[in-house]
Amino acid sequence: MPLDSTQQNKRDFKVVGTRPLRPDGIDKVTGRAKFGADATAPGMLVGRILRSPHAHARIKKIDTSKAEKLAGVKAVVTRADFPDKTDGDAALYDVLYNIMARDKALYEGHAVAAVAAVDARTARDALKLIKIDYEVLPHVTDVDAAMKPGAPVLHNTIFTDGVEPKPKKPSNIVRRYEFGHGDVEAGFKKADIIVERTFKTEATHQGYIEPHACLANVGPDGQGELWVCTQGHFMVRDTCARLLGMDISKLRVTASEIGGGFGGKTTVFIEPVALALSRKANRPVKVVMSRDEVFKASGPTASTSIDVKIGVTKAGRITAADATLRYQGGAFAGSPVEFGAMSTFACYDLENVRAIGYDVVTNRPKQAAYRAPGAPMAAFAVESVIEELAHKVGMTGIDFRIKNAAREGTKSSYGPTYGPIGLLPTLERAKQHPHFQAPLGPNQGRGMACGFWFNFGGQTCVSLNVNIDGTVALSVGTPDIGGSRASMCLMAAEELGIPYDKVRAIVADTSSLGYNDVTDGSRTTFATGMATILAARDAIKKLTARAAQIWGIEPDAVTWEKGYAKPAGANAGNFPPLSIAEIAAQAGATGGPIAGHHEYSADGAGVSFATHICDAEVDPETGATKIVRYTVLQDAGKAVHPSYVEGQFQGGAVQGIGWALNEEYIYGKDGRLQNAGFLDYRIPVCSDLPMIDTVILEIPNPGHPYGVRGVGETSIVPPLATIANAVSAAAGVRLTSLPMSPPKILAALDRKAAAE
Amino acid sequence: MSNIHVRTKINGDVVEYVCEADETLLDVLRNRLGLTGAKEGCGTGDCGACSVTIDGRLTCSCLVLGAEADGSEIGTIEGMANGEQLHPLQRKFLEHAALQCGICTPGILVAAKALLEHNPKPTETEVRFGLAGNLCRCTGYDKIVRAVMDAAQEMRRA
Amino acid sequence: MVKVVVWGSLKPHTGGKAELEIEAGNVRELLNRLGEAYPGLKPQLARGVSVAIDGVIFRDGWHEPLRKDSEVFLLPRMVGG
Amino acid sequence: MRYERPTTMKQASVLLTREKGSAFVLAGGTDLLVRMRTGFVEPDLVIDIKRIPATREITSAAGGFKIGAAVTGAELGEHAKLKKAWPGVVEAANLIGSKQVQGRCTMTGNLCNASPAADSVPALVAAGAKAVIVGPNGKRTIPVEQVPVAPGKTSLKKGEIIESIVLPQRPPRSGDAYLRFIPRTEMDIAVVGVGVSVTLDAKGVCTDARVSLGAVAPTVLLVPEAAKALIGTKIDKAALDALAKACSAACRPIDDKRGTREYRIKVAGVLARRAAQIARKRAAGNARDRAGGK
Repeated sequence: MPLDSTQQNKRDFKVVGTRPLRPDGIDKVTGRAKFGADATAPGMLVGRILRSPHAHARIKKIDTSKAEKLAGVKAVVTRADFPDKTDGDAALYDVLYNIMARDKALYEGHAVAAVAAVDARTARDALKLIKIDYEVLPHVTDVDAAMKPGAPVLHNTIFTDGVEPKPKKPSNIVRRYEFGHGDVEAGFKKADIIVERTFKTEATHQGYIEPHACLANVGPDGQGELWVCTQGHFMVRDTCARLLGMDISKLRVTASEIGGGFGGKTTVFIEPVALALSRKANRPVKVVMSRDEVFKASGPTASTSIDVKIGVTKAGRITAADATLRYQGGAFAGSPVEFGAMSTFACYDLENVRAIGYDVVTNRPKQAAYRAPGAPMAAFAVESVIEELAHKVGMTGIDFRIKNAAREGTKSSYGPTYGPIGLLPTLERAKQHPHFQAPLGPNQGRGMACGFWFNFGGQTCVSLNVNIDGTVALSVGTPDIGGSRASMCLMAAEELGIPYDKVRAIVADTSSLGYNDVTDGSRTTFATGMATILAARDAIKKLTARAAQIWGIEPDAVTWEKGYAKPAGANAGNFPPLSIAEIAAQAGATGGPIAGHHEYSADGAGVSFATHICDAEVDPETGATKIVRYTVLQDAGKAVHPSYVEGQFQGGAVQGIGWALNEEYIYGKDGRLQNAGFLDYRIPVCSDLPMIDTVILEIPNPGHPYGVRGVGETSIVPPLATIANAVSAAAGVRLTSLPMSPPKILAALDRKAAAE
Repeated sequence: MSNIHVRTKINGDVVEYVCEADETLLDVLRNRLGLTGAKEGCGTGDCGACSVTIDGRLTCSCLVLGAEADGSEIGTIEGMANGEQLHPLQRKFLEHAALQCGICTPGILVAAKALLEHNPKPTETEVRFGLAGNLCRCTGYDKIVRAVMDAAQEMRRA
Repeated sequence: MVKVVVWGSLKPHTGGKAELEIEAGNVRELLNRLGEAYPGLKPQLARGVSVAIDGVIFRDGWHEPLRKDSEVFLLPRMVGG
Repeated sequence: MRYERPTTMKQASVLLTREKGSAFVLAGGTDLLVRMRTGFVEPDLVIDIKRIPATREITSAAGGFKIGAAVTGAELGEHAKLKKAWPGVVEAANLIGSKQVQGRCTMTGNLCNASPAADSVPALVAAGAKAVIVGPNGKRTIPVEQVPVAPGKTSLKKGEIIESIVLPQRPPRSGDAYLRFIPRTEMDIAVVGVGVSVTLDAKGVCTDARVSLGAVAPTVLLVPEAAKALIGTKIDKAALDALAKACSAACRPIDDKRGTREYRIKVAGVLARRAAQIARKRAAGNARDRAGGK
């Protein structure tokens, strides 16, 4: 539903594009902000979850009698307390199975029981008294191993979908996806040079610093309250209510301040368990994950194995591109391989292209979304091959990409034809950027890569109330992770023509506002922002009508300008303008409270592209990599609050740096995670990094009144490849496996030396 | 389980509490004293979100027993602002948008304050190593480092 | 009739065809008729899909109009982080 | 669990001796509290030795230094004299953990933790440091390399506590250095660590040397062959080659989540070279060079 998008180029913004202080700022620098674990309630109990020590085991018997008898224990729950109410909804059943193991424990850390007790020690002691009779089964954690015939099978209900003929035997391959067009075989025949390589990436975790936490309070009347750190409290409400057989109206969920999510807080883990414990104990129950639990039992992203084959002419034009992607998404269906496959070649203008994806299950925690789910790994593989091909045809990476880049009118690799997109502008801007001209030091290499992400809109609902003094109370339903309340205030102020500080935005609880989709898909500034603008326009309609009443003229004879109602023209009458405050002061007399609303399913989010440049220095004796310089160039459509747009660019780039160099899930032969902590799961620390330069491009999105595009996710797509290209250039050898840890780099250097 | 009586000063105020012998100072601050500004990100001293000072020394309150605090002076994020006067670091963090989700912010502010007290004129590298014990996953640290350098400059002028 | 293109791995459920002709004036009709014409698609339709119309991806919106010359693609339901 | 805070070493030793259950000494607590948190240990008694004056001071002893068991990394870094005499030992201690951890962690704790990857231990071994132990049968002093006997195990007997660590007097033209390898720039456990201490004569010939390796065997190693490679040389390229070879040859590492066997063997030689060059420069009186071990 393109709105007044025609105006957006002409439009000169008053407050949008400025950098005011965020409304939640003071609370967050003084320690007052209340996050998930910061809430308490009278009579609160401590909830703790017992987790499987085995990667794969049949649960033959659970004996909780001793735990129940322990003084101070008020409730114990197991699978028996979570009857299947999902009536045929396979995805919801997987969630149910994931939050509390049923016939089998499918990964180390899988919840098998939970207790609520008067204090932490009692809860901990109670867990030790729960006796579980396991039959340990063979396990598999590697994606390629899980696909092999004879691999331990997790579910006897999975028969690969999307292949002909449909298999008779169950396997770990859930589904085959295929995207593309043209004839790749024919395309490769036309190629002068073909590069074909296989890549591997290890699983990584979103690594939000705040562990999952919630405080549940359910009474015997079935009414419940839940305080929780989540990216989507409406999702939490609906999912928990369905799993526990509660009326949605009876469960009120309040989103706490959220200490990072990156996609990892777009589903439920402990929330239904806390509610079940509270219902059973008839007391408030707080459940907080330990960091160890976060790593073992929340939702990391997929590990992958990817083949890429691309052919080019001597002139540097791609003739065909083919990829096969294998993603394991943990113990349940739903790895992000479909989006990996769709996005694989999305940056290029291709006549013959194919991407095949396999969704694979293994004995690992059920994956959750992680920033542009599935895309970074695919970009790592493709952009590595692109860089190699460019050099083989004697072109620079950037000229090769410009020559083959997707543009308006390109038929995308996943099907649809692109409208106006921002890839070429980021490439051309990158080419001019001083970073590209800067000299390199010894043992340094420069790399670049492009990235793509879809973005989406989703269900959104906003309520805007005009107070009697003309200030505005804005209620949104999308949790604020990175400063979105500031952006909402900016857009409401822009539309109403009032100062930023006259608007206060809050994240309303699930009983105070209509349904809102999760804060994900880079949708909040786009979709909640558009709803805010439309709610403001709705309020303006009402304000002008009230002004008309006050003046005794026709509503359509009144216009709205810079926060004032004015007669539309001379013949409308000669009245002094009425400010929003003056109109609001008369609200009671002119028909009651003045409010604007907007409820819709936002679409037209508009795809997003970025180009990253990185200089890396590799110590040839130790294989240590230092990121010397990093630049992000991305299309934001319109930057509502540029500081927080830069923040998204920088944060995404640095998560990518961690993914590329040091972060990985390391499993032992026993199928247990060996590095479930921040000591050995190595996310970047401050001293690892340079400043992250950013360039915001603004190619307006026709689908948004201000031209806004989502920016949250695209920034993590290019870094893996960008750094791999920089490290490969510095080391003089192509790295094809992430993370590029020092032992891997040194081994590659040794292989190269041996070959020479 | 023998409980221990502790008398200490927190942000300048005398505070007495009773805690269990194996209870960490972080748990005491959060669960017994309602000072939830210090966050638990890991519980093992790897993330710095629970940073406080004890007798002026920066430390992770998750690596200190509540019992050990007896007779010492503790500084937390709650004591950083002076009434309605924000500490320059707090103000600069807001001006530079040096926080996104904000969960690591209290720990980083406490660490940055300790850093500037020992080194009022840090280089970018010194700031980066000084804050290496505080994980932030949102910002990539860029704006945090700028905010600390800017605050340091302002504090030197003052 | 509008032409709708389904992604490759749905072909087993559409008699091997990637391009389908469907009588539909909007997204809702398209999805209903697809399910009727190709029951094998129903599980995927139930899991959720997005529809790209002339390059714009719609995750929701039953009533988006489809013209004869619209470029229509069936895509998996968009998710994000 | 009980928490005791004795004020003399004697009391502490008696508490340890009498305890029937599991008793642990608490100085910095940066390892003990993590092990308690992760359920790795469940102490019946924790003895906090920070109220014992002897554990809190750095005193000069017989021309060297006596460093109390509870002296923190930060305090070591602030002790100018110590830093000048034993820069390698101090920088090794200052590599332990973050600034937050530095405010609490101690070299004695690092030693008694008996981790093969403990940062300060190779530097102490290279320095020829000794541990002063107080126990039911009085005091005894042993070389630090004799304290750890296996990962997590020490040679301390029931009721024994280390009171202090003694660093010997420094002959003229001596220098030491410690380098470790970690994947990040901070916050990691050493994948390989190398401590080197050398003494030169007026002509710059190495007359005495000690070389120690961390994280390449079940305990920190003292490598006499590596020292031999330096003694009698001007620590030139040939000597450094021999040193690297001897260090790599001495490694008995494992593959683990932090590094491969091959990697550790190779990098042990690389770091030994680099550390020896820094130690030599320091011995020659060139104080400008900073060890870039991070």
